[in-house]
Amino acid sequence: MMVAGCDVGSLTSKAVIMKDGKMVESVIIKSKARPGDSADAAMGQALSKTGLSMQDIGFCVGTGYGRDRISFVQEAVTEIACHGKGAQWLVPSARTVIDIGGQDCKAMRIDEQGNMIKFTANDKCASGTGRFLEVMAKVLHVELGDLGALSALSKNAITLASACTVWAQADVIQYLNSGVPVADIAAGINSAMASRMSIIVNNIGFERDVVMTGGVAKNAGVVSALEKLLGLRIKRVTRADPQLAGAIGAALIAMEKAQGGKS
Amino acid sequence: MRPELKEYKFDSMLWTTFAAAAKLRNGSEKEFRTMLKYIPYFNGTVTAVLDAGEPGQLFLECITKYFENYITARDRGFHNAITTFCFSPGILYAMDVYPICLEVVSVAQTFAYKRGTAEFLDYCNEVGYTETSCSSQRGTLGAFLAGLGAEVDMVLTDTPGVCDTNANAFAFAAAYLKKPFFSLDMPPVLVDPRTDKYHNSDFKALIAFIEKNTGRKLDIDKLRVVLREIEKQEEIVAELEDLARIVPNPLPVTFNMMLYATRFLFSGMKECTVVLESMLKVASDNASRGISGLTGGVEKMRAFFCYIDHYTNGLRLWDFLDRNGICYQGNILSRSWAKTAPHVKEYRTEASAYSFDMKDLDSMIRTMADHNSRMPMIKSIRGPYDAPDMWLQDTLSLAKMYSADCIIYNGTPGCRNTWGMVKLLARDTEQAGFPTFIMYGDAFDDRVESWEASQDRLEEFLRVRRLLP
Amino acid sequence: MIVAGCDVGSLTAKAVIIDENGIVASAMALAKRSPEESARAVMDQALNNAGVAMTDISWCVGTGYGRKHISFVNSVESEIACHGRGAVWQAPTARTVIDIGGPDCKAIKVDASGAVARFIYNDKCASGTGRFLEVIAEALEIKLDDLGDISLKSAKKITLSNQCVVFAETEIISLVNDGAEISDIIRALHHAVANRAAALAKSITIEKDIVMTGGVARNAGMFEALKSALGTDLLRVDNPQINGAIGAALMAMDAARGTPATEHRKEGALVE
Amino acid sequence: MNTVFMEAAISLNNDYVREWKQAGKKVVGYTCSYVPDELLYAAGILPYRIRGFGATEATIGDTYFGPFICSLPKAMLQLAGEGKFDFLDGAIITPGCDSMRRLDECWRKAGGDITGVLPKFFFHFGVPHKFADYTVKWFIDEILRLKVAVEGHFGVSINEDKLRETIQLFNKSRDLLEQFDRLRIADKPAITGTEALAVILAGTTMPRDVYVELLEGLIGNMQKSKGEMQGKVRLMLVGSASDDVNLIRLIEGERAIVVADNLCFGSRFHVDRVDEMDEPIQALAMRYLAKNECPRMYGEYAGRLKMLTDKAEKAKIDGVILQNIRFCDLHGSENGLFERDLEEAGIPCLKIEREYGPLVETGRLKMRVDAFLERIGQRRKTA
Ligand SMILES: Nc1ncnc2c1ncn2[C@@H]1O[C@H](COP(=O)(O)OP(=O)(O)O)[C@@H](O)[C@H]1O
Ligand SMILES: Nc1ncnc2c1ncn2[C@@H]1O[C@H](COP(=O)(O)OP(=O)(O)O)[C@@H](O)[C@H]1O
Ligand code: SF4
Ligand code: SF4
Ligand code: SF4
Repeated sequence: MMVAGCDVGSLTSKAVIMKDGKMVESVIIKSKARPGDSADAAMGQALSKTGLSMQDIGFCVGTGYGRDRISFVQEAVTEIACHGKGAQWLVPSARTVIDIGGQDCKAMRIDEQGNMIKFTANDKCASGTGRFLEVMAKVLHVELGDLGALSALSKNAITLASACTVWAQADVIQYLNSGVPVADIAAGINSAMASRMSIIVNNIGFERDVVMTGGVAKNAGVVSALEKLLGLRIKRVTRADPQLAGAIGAALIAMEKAQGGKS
Repeated sequence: MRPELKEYKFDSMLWTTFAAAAKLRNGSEKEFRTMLKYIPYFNGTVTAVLDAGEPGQLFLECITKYFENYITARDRGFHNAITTFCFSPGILYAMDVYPICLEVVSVAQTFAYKRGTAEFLDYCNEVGYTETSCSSQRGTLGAFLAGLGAEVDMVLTDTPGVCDTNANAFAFAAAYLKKPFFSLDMPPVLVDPRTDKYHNSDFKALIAFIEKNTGRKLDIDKLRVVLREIEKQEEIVAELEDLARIVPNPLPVTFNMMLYATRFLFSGMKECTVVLESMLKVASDNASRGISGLTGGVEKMRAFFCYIDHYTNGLRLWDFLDRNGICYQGNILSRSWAKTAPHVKEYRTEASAYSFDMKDLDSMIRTMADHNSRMPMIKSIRGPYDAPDMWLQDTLSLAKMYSADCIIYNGTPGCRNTWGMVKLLARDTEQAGFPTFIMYGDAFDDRVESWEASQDRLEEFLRVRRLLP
Repeated sequence: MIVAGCDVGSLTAKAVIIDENGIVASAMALAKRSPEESARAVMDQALNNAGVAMTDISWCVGTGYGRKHISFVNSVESEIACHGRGAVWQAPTARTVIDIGGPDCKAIKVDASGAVARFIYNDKCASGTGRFLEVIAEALEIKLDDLGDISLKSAKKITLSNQCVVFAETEIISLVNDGAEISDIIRALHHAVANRAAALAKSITIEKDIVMTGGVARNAGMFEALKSALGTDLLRVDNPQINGAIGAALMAMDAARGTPATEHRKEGALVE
Repeated sequence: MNTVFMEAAISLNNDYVREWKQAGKKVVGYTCSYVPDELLYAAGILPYRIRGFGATEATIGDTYFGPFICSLPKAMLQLAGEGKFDFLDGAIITPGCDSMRRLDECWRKAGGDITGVLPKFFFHFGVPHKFADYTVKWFIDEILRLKVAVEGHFGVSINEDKLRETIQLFNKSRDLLEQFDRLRIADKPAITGTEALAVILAGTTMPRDVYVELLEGLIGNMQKSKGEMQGKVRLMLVGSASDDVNLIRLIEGERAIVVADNLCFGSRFHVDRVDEMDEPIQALAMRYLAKNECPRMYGEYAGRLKMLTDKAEKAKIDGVILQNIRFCDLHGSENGLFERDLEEAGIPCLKIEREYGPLVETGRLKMRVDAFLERIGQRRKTA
């Protein structure tokens, strides 16, 4: 049977269609002002790509920031639970999951079924969120996707001296003005990000294997900086785009629900 | 925290670092300059301190001794205690308990290492201690929570009633490390017989606590010796403070830090008296020859810091002041409230000061209780800032007495206390005619505001308020 | 004699050319990648508008974020000094200047000559700055120029709980979803920023008259919001956003004339 | 539930306060649960626990307080500055916590700038941070200092009999609230945590004898009702001061119920009776200083942990929510210790840091709570 998961994030919205535990189709779009619209758009695209219609979907679970505003889902689950499930599907050996989305940064421990055992989330201030990286990328006039690769070229990373996204932006501008190589700034940004994350990861006391999901997982700079801080290797996600983890998890939960595993 | 950091005891490391630094001057100038190349980060501080001449050298030796003392205390059958900077260590030295002063060790770290205390600060948060707490304790606390410091016997503080986040750091440490905890509590009004009684009984309880946890009785003669030493030291401090009033101020900028570090860490130690004597020698010599302590030799203006310094990035603040001919007239920490202190005499505030009476045990306990309750911060921020003998009065009288041209606040965002009232203080000091500047940086954590940013703002203030020259 | 002031901010760069009789020409452009670029571009525009060449400018003062990186200026001054000076020139009765720019917000007390008596910056949090408005405008896909007019249409009072720029964005989006009126939201946004600015100004005890400068002053909604937050009257100036550049130009005039103010500045120059 | 409680809980100047004032009687506010309010009541003055509820802006708060300060006292100052506390004839500030104690200076300065917002009677009441014979002695003197000040300013006399009477009355309310707590933790509670907080909150601002009557009524009804709420996740709320019922409403949602708390606006309001045999002032000093429920009493963590674990067991708690207002380091850090030790004892914990103020944007908070409930759901399934 076909099931679907729809993850409406603050920045991006994702839809995933699965069949017998395999991914049939997936879509990532930029979130629109209204979560409802984002969800419709993402799911609509996924369906049209597969030439299916909503009727073909046996069960659909919504998650993410806008989970309560999706018209077509049967049930809404938090992104924390979904990322756990998703991560476990992406990397079966995963026991600790770090998900950095646009608006916050979460770390959770999961069991072998991907059930969340313990989690912690940080959102005191927007530093240490994916949003932070977007703002910085814009200031540096580089593609978000290049931030990671760029920082690999750094010889002498700067230390970013401001917790605040907006102020850090000012710092970065100053560095640019005084001719500091962009790579060094990028590296500084990524490690600032990583150090904020390492706090919450250590806070829940991680178990191996550790995986990263969410869009920021695509930023190799952050990942390697975090590896240094944690002193371990973070399992790379290859089975699918880590940004989809939430949606995948939602779809997997949809599957459980559909098979009557009511809980 | 990076795993590498977990591989060594951070304080033994500091000990060796300072031990080496203290020896730097033993060789020839050439050797010295070459050695500096090998400590690319620390060298700024080292030269700054050693350029103060003999006092600097002795100071470094004293710090080295200090680390040795508490790190080796247990092997020598003695004890140690985590404690705070405004806790006068006399009683501890008298009872062979060696103080581990979190804040000052944090400063030592920011001096010695490029990373400063950053990862220890963060480690505290990893184990659940709030990241909004004062960074002065966190920077070293983290290392002890992580088990990277010497084994600790007990935890002592005297900040309840003065500063929550400070007292809380020690309460947290005790609960986390499961160590015996004792705190001296400070009632809100300073000059009041009720308060005196309270301090007295509190101090007796402290002694009982130490006796219980060390299994040693307080040795009265030994105590007397230590207090005599402290009395002598306070007299020298008073003379130095008096000299600082002369225009131009004959004290080199680093003396300020050495002044309070000695009082916070070594007060009562013989070595400390030697440092102070040598400082006095240099200062009076400069004074007699009318020389300014500034490297430039020209005193353009005087700044009084109404709270604490900015320690990160190897003395950059002091270097900045020095380079611009700004004489650093000290801060609330570097002032002593002994009856002999010049400002106490000047303003006849003996009631809020302390004196030494070594007649018998009771008088000695009274002496210590007074002394402790009149340590910097403990004295001036326990009550409302505008109450008698509190922050505003102290700031204004000191700024006036040292004819400061402006007042500068620097603290840490963790400081609930001063941030709760600094805007009001600034309002009043401005009204009293002192241009007042509030820095947003963190004295112990340059990730809050880079020194460059702080400097830009400070520069702007001095320029726009037409303070230079 | 003609002189110039060039204010390179984080969002915009402005240039003003004046002579003894006042403003000859001015220009404004979005900041480019480097302050030097921004400065040159905007300066060339201004020169163009004035129909003069750089060689005709007898003195040029640079100010703003990028001031230390402009090659063609003869001297630099801090934004604070320039905004104070400019404000008093534009509104002679002004004694308190509230300047809300891109990354920061300042309250400045000035004397009749435009010299700064006291000032304060916003603290280490970007709430209460122009950037706040930019971020939200972007999120709502509204042009900065339109914010003001939209908010003035608001009929219902709502308040924002988040001080954080970035989270306020989320909060606002959720408000949109709950069907709140855009105009009401933007008004709430303006009040959030204005309240921070007002609190900042009040903490140094404001004196009348109060004038609002900086790009944010172009936003009529913000102007009203700040007025109500201060609970007093607020002066308007014709050119709030180029106010800093005007001040810089006035100082350039002093410099060119060699009047004391600049003498002082030379001595006071700090070791960089 | 009788709606008067909720009305009192969500309004500053509630009907009872207004009636009291109309009768020409005085009202004195205090900021911390360490103030022996019996003293005021015995003087015929209504003790009023000052709150920050309903502040929507911080213009005044931010003018005087610095940026890195707990938003609760800021909210209190805001309300005071807006004249919302104009019914107060006096205010007592304690060094409860640093942010709170700076309300002293900030309120006085605001009073200088905005006419009529500073109560005529303004008193800084010291409270030791530890419990020992000499601290109790000092505290007794402090209470006497307050007594003299109140008598002097309001021209009243607080005699021993009146004090004993008041103590008995207040103890009565404590007993009733204890009884109320026991009903609260029933397997099928009759009321939600939101209502429960409202009931207790009401007591912090109401004339006590009226309150006692209302309580008796309420408890009677609760005993009759069999209680319909079951199958909900049972939570305990711990941490920073919270006088906002909406926070609990948000936490409870559809699936959870807060059956216990350790808040100073909550059940800490009524723990421990005052010894009626003892000399009244002495007895008050003992009751208020001996209670170590607040982290402001340093070095008493072990005791507080024990109290929480006991409560958790009695109330059959599924999970504990440890919350602190940003910059409240006392509760914030202790929550860190609680999390470590409670999780070890097998009690799931959710640690959240929040701003005090109107709960407008709640998405992120809600997400955490929901995830926490899912986590607890998981445990139940697997168990
Ligand atoms: N190609 C990419 N490379 C690096 N980082 C990316 C990339 N795409 C997105 N990101 C990061 O991921 C974040 C969004 O992650 P996401 O999980 O979609 O957030 P949300 O689920 O809250 O919308 C962005 O803020 C950005 O920092
Ligand atoms: N056309 C406009 N209408 C309304 N507000 C504007 C407009 N242009 C800029 N702003 C506001 O002014 C701010 C920039 O002001 P400005 O003084 O130019 O800052 P800076 O000097 O730092 O570049 C922007 O953040 C925006 O909020
Ligand atoms: S700086 Fe402030 S917070 Fe830190 S110890 Fe001193 S008073 Fe406490
Ligand atoms: S400091 Fe910056 S990121 Fe943090 S809350 Fe303030 S605006 Fe947001
Ligand atoms: S939390 Fe503690 S200190 Fe703060 S108000 Fe409540 S009881 Fe007082």
